[in-house]
Amino acid sequence: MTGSVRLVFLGRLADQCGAGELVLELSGLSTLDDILLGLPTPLAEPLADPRVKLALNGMLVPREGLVVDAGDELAFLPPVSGG
Amino acid sequence: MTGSVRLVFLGRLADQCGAGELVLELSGLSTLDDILLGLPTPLAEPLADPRVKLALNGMLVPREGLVVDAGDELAFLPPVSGG
Amino acid sequence: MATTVRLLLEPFDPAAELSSFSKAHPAAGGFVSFLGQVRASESGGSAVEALELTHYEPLTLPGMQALADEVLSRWGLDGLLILHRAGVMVPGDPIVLVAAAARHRRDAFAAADFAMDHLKSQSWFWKREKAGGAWRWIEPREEDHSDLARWELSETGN
Amino acid sequence: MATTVRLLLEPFDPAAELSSFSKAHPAAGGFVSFLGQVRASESGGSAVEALELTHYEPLTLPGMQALADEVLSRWGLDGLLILHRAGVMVPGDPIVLVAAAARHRRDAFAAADFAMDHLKSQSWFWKREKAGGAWRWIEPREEDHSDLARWELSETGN
Repeated sequence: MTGSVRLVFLGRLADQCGAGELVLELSGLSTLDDILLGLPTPLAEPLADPRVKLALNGMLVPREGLVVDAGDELAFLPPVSGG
Repeated sequence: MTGSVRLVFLGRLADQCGAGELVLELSGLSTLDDILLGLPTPLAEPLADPRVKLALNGMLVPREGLVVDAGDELAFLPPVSGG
Repeated sequence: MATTVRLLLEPFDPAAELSSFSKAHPAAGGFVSFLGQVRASESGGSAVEALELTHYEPLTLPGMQALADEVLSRWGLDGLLILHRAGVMVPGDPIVLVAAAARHRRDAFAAADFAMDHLKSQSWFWKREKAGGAWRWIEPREEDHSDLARWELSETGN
Repeated sequence: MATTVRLLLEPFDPAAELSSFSKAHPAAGGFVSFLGQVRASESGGSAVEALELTHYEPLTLPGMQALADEVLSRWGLDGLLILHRAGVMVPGDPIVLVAAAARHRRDAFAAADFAMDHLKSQSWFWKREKAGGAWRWIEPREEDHSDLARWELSETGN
């Protein structure tokens, strides 16, 4: 089963990644590491920061044990800006 | 030296005294007790309550040692209403 | 620092006052306001027909101005607005509006809170309420003293 | 209890919102509001040209609604209003408006204060500021954590 996942970058990550969104082809169920490995290092590095929270299809999810499937939307949420 | 003093009653004192103001004739410099003695008891009684503050010519003054002269305005200020 | 303190004998429009206050302070990021209006019913539940606030001219406004000075001395504000009605009001009428403008949100909250606690319990206003056709004077509440005590504790702590 | 929570992509008029909010709650005696607007200059002093807030659709508004529920569960309110802008704004534009209506003044102050602390530090908004022609992302501040910690202490105390 192949397909694509939509990666969404919020806040400064959108700048660092050069775009607010990116569509990535998957060759099956993928972990976070699989996805980061499929990205250029300068893009993958800020996403690996544990302060960056993840939302899968609009729900916050822990990094550990994350499995992404074709058609999913995975958002990368850096710390919010505060007051 | 004779003359009059204007007594001002605030809040519920205006009701208890039947009027918001009263002009009292003085036969010279008067103390608070002199003034209260010159009033009917049902009127003097609530004014004697130590929680009632006094203002002489618009300035708060202590009850003790108060001397009122002709032309003065003496206001009786019961506790304010609060929130 | 712009301070506005007014004792009003006629109705006022809190929305218009707040709007011009915020426009007057473009450098302030945060505005905290308190609006008190005549409630439609008293604590007991019966309908309120009217509320009357009496004041004593030589003390009331000077007291409000002294309170404003105290607030300014305690918090870093860009602006402070204190408006208070006197006279006869009906349910829905605004009674008091306090607004504080500050760079820091926390200052604006504390300033407005402090101003209200002191306006309510230490300003020279006497209040009576008309319900069921009868006027009733409103007494001081125990809560007012505990509200004030909060600030006395914090004074010791400063 | 009426709650209004809105995420707005266009400018709004805080005065008009507050006016209809207070009219909608005749039983409430007190209204506390916080208005945050785009400042004319940043902390460094240079003129701000624009502010942009981005949000993440699936999380931002649901998060604001969950915050409103939390506020309502903690204080006795007659009404709660939470409005937040997203998009590009210029100095003077309103960013956020929180208003709480209550019978008791203290509840209204605490509710608005709590809502602001949590909106500012826990809501899903990312902010960047344009000054001198360049955009700069705004980072979380230490102060936000201390603001939140106040409420965690009070939770233990409850």
